[in-house]
Amino acid sequence: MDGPVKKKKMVISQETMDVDFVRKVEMLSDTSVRRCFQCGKCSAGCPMATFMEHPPNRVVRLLQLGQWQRILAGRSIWYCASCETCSTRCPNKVHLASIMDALRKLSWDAEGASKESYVQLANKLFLQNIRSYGRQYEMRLAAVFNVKSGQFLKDLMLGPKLFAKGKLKMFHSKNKNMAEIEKIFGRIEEMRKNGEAL
Amino acid sequence: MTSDKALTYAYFPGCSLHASAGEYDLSTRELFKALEIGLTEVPDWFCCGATPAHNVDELLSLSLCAKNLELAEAVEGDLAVACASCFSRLKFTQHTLGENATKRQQVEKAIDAPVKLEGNVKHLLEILARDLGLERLAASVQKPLSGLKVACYYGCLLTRPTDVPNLDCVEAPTIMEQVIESVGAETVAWTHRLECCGANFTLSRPGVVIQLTNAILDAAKAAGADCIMVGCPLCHGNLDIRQKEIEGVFGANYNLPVFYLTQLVGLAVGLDSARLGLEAMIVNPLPLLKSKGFL
Amino acid sequence: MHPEKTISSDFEPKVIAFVCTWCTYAGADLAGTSRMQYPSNVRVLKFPCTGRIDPVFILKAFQQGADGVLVSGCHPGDCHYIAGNFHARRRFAAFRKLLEFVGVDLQRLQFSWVSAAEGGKWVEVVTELTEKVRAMGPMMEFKELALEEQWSGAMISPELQDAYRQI
Amino acid sequence: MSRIGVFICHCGENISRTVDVERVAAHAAALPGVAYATEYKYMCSDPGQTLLKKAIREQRLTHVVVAACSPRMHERTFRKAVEAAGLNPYLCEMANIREHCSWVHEDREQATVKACDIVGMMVERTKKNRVLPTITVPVTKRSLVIGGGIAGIQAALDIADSGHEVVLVEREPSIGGHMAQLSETFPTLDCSQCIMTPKMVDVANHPKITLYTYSEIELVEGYIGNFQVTVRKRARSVDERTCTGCGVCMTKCPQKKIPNKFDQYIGMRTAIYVPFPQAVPNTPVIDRENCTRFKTGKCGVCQKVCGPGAVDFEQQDTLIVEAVGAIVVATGFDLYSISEKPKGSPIKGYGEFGHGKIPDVIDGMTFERLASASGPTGGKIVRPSDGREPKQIVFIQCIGSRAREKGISYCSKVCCMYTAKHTMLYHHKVHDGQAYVFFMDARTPGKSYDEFWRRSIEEEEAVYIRGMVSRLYQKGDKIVVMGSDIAVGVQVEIEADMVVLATAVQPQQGADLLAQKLGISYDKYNFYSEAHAKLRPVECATAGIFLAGACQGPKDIPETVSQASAAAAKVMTLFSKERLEREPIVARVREVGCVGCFACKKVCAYGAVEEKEIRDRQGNLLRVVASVNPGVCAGCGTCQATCPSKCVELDGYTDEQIVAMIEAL
Repeated sequence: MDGPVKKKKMVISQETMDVDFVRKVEMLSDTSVRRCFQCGKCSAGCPMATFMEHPPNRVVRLLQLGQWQRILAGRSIWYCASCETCSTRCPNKVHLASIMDALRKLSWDAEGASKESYVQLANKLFLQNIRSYGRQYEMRLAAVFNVKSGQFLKDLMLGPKLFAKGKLKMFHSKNKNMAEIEKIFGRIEEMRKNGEAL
Repeated sequence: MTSDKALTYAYFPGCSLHASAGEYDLSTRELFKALEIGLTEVPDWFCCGATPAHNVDELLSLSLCAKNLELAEAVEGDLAVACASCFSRLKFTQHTLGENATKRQQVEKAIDAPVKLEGNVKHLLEILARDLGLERLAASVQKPLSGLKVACYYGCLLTRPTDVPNLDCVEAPTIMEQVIESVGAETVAWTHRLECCGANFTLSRPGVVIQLTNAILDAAKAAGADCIMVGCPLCHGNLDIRQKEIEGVFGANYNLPVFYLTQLVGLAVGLDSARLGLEAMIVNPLPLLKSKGFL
Repeated sequence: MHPEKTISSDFEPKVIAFVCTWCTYAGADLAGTSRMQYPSNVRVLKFPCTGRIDPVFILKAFQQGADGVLVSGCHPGDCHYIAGNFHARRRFAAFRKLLEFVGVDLQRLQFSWVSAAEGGKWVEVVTELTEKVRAMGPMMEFKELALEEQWSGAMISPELQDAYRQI
Repeated sequence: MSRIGVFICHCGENISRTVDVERVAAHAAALPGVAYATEYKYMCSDPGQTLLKKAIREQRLTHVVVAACSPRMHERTFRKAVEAAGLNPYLCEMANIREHCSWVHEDREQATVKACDIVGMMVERTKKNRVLPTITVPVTKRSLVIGGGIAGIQAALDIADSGHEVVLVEREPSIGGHMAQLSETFPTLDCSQCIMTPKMVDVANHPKITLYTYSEIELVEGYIGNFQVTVRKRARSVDERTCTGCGVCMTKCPQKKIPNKFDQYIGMRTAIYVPFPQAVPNTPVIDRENCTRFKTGKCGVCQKVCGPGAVDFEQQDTLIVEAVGAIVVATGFDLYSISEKPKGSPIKGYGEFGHGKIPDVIDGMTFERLASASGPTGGKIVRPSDGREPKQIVFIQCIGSRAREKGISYCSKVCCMYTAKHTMLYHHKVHDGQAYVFFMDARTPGKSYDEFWRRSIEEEEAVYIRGMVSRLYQKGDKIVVMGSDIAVGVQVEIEADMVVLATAVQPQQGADLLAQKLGISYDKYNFYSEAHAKLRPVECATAGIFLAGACQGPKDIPETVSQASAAAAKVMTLFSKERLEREPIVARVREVGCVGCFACKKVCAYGAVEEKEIRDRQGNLLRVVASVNPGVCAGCGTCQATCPSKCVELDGYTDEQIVAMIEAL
């Protein structure tokens, strides 16, 4: 994927192994990366491994070495389907699915470090929808996504059919709890600003 | 679990059931009415955040779910959840906040209220199989689904990971089979009951989704299934809505109607097909149901 | 801690260490053969096992003028006698209340694990306790209270009996 | 009034450099009860000891304190010297003024003060020392060996060859254990049965060995040198003395389709059976659960055809009490089953591998039976499902082992090697087949082991894939193996005809129950615990009980045999004396004050505290008090500190002695 970073020789020292970043991952995911002994069972069962440049076990390996830049520079974390197969079958109780969540969170914080844009865009729109409407409106989500991603014609054939089947609704009412939702978003932002949460 | 006391639940339909999965919502309400199980929708519930929220912001995901759990306290009864994704997130929230005191404190600050973890969160399958009980379910059958070969599809989120949803065995669950066999249908043994359909990428990477979903449809067909049964609107979206597209891309011919569990059980307990939202299904189920004599 | 007391700068605290023979005694021997240095205030009493150490000995030591007491044995799971240190730990946990009740500042009492291979740790533990107790000043409580009667003879009191029952 | 002698050693300059020994001697001489005090350059030397002995006699000393090095160094030396001078050795104590004083303090004044204190403490303690008799217990020179696998057989033969009687108890109908099930053995590929069966015959023919098969340990009482063991000899339904082993009963038995445990349930046997043709003893057993006679009362063919009339349907279990002086525990291992829920795990078995329901997914031991020339297929490797030869075979390592979510975190040690062996056996028998092995790392420490593993790859063409398998599922008549190769970083899929799982080595079922009967400790997996991981790997902490083989932890055959011989040597050492001598540091109960609460019994890790009935002259029970068996007591003193009424005393560490030391400060 990213030639320069991926192929570059890894120089290992206390300076190049970013322990702080790994600790953040461990704190967010509630799991230890040191427990992994690289058996590869996660990669063996991952439905998305064929789409990733770093298979799941290698993502953990890079974390063990404190080489997070190599992870975030690629798309692997954005191709995780959150299916929990890896966490379920790991012989060492490493919750890899949670580690992936943590990595995506930290990737967002690192602003634009990662390549994969479509998945990130979809996630962003989804969260914006919650903040603005309280609930998810698939029609709106899909339409905005297509506009923003420049794929105006994607799934064009599905639209009218779903509409006819009543699966896409044009109109929606605002949730009565909207004020409360805005407060939750606000409080979380506040906590992060004050360093009370990652 | 089974008692003569009237069963009544707080109901969390989730966003999809108010939109693309309207027939799941409709058939759930109708089925529960027919089975005399009380269902009261949690007022002003909001989105659980589903996969996108925990994908990039776990604290937000936990807070949204904790808020919903708090809202559900206002309604009597355990919380009935139809969508596997909502179910998974609510269960995850209960599990995580029960284990991690730091995260619990952060969430309490975010929602400005103590978190409530005591309430039971139940998927519809649990209510039918355990609370109502398979015997009572079987006793309500008017039209046994004899001769219908069903491939039960669990997907990722109903059972995984270990210790979180605790719905059934993580690797070899049987609850769906138990429910549908108790209303007279046959089930097929097949290989892709728990494989992922890629719902997370429905919007962003449909190319990935159709590959994963194709493998599932292929396995169900190979096992000799007449149809697929699901308990998740996201799985349904991929298996049903995209089926024609997949057939086109891969040159296959599946023609497998994808039912929600409440539609099939509803049919068996004698609900009129109009009240099951069958017309909303993209892969037309009517020829199959007619050929088996259920309509 | 005791502002009313004037602590002379040349106060040399008395520290008594109750140790098991298999781990900590051997660890202290190792500190010797390695010629490590530590304050000379400590006096060592050897027991076969920390399991043998009756909490009454601790009281007795304080009453006898000790300013600090160290109890040290094998690491959990390493007991030469399978589980003696485990029983000791449980027993001491139950006795903490009693010690507080009779006026022992728990700061003066230290429990630790020192294995036969940990000469350095023995030095650390002894030095630390000695300096801590030195800073706290002499242990006056028992001397003032003259508990002579209560803690002599059969060494049985209602509080002690009660504590035994809790174990 | 005591007359204590205090002897202060300079230890060359080791002590005298920092401690003013003359001042210490003067200080000691002034202590009440001290009759004599002196110092000398080397107390431990011959002249030093002579000085000590002379002083004891001339000064009529009653107690001795030697202020010198650590008692761990020279306590024995000085106690022997004291004994030679006619005093009880336990009236001599050492004051440690070297390791605990002169070596660790530089300030001469402080060190001298401390040395005086230490000597003072030991003087006060020694005053309270009592004469302690050396404790001896008689030794019954017979040994019990539990378990008739290779470990038990080796230990039994070694002990018996040294001329001592051995009672060998085996739970199964035949001895031989797992080694008799194996086809070939690594790293030499010699046939397991060829090297095993002669040893089994040796056991049967040995005049010093009493063999009880189909028997279990019911009860163990007593202590080192003096155990009484009750053995339950289960009803065989065939009289061992009259049976000639002709086997006619087995050929005539109508029940022929009972899965045979010895063949991992892939071969069949009759209801009256020997588990395998070379069984020792060669006397059949009736499996009452499956015998038509026992189920319906209808059959009885075996009895009719038995010439000598050995079949006895009425036979009952019998209990036999054996007196032995030592016990060797050699109960071996069992394999973890992927359909079972392991101890301490939330997960039931391996659902991702089909919970044991895919017929052609087998474990390593089943593969051994398939490959064994005397096995149910005559050594042909075929699939249990349809009898076809597998052309693609997949081996997966570390199933259950090294998997903490399954509750087992240890390495099973033998799987890497036996899998390498399996790939070779497979290659020898199925020339056009291919073996694949999914593994993490090959653990092959052992003589010629790594070479053996390399051979399986380089010469026998096994393909090793570094990576684990996520899932197995049946697809048609193939098993789809979803694995990964972490070196390449890609997923690997193999459509296999057969899959062999290297499942974890675990202790035998019920190992914990046997340990409780024996009073020995075991770890969280039920492996038996040795007394010291490095220096006493063969003994249990409980005196007189020794360990051999995989019951202590996963082991291969050479290691097992070594440990068995080591255990036998330990038993012979024990039997080399008429009576056992031991330090008299044991607990005693003052029966008068004992209220019979048995708090002491609860904390005793050795089971040394017994309940003793006190009766009046008419024999009426007055009360029950605690009593310590000096043969079993290890002398930790936990009972004494626990006793709420202060009625237990540990000799050598009495309250009096300790309080005297504290008061001396």
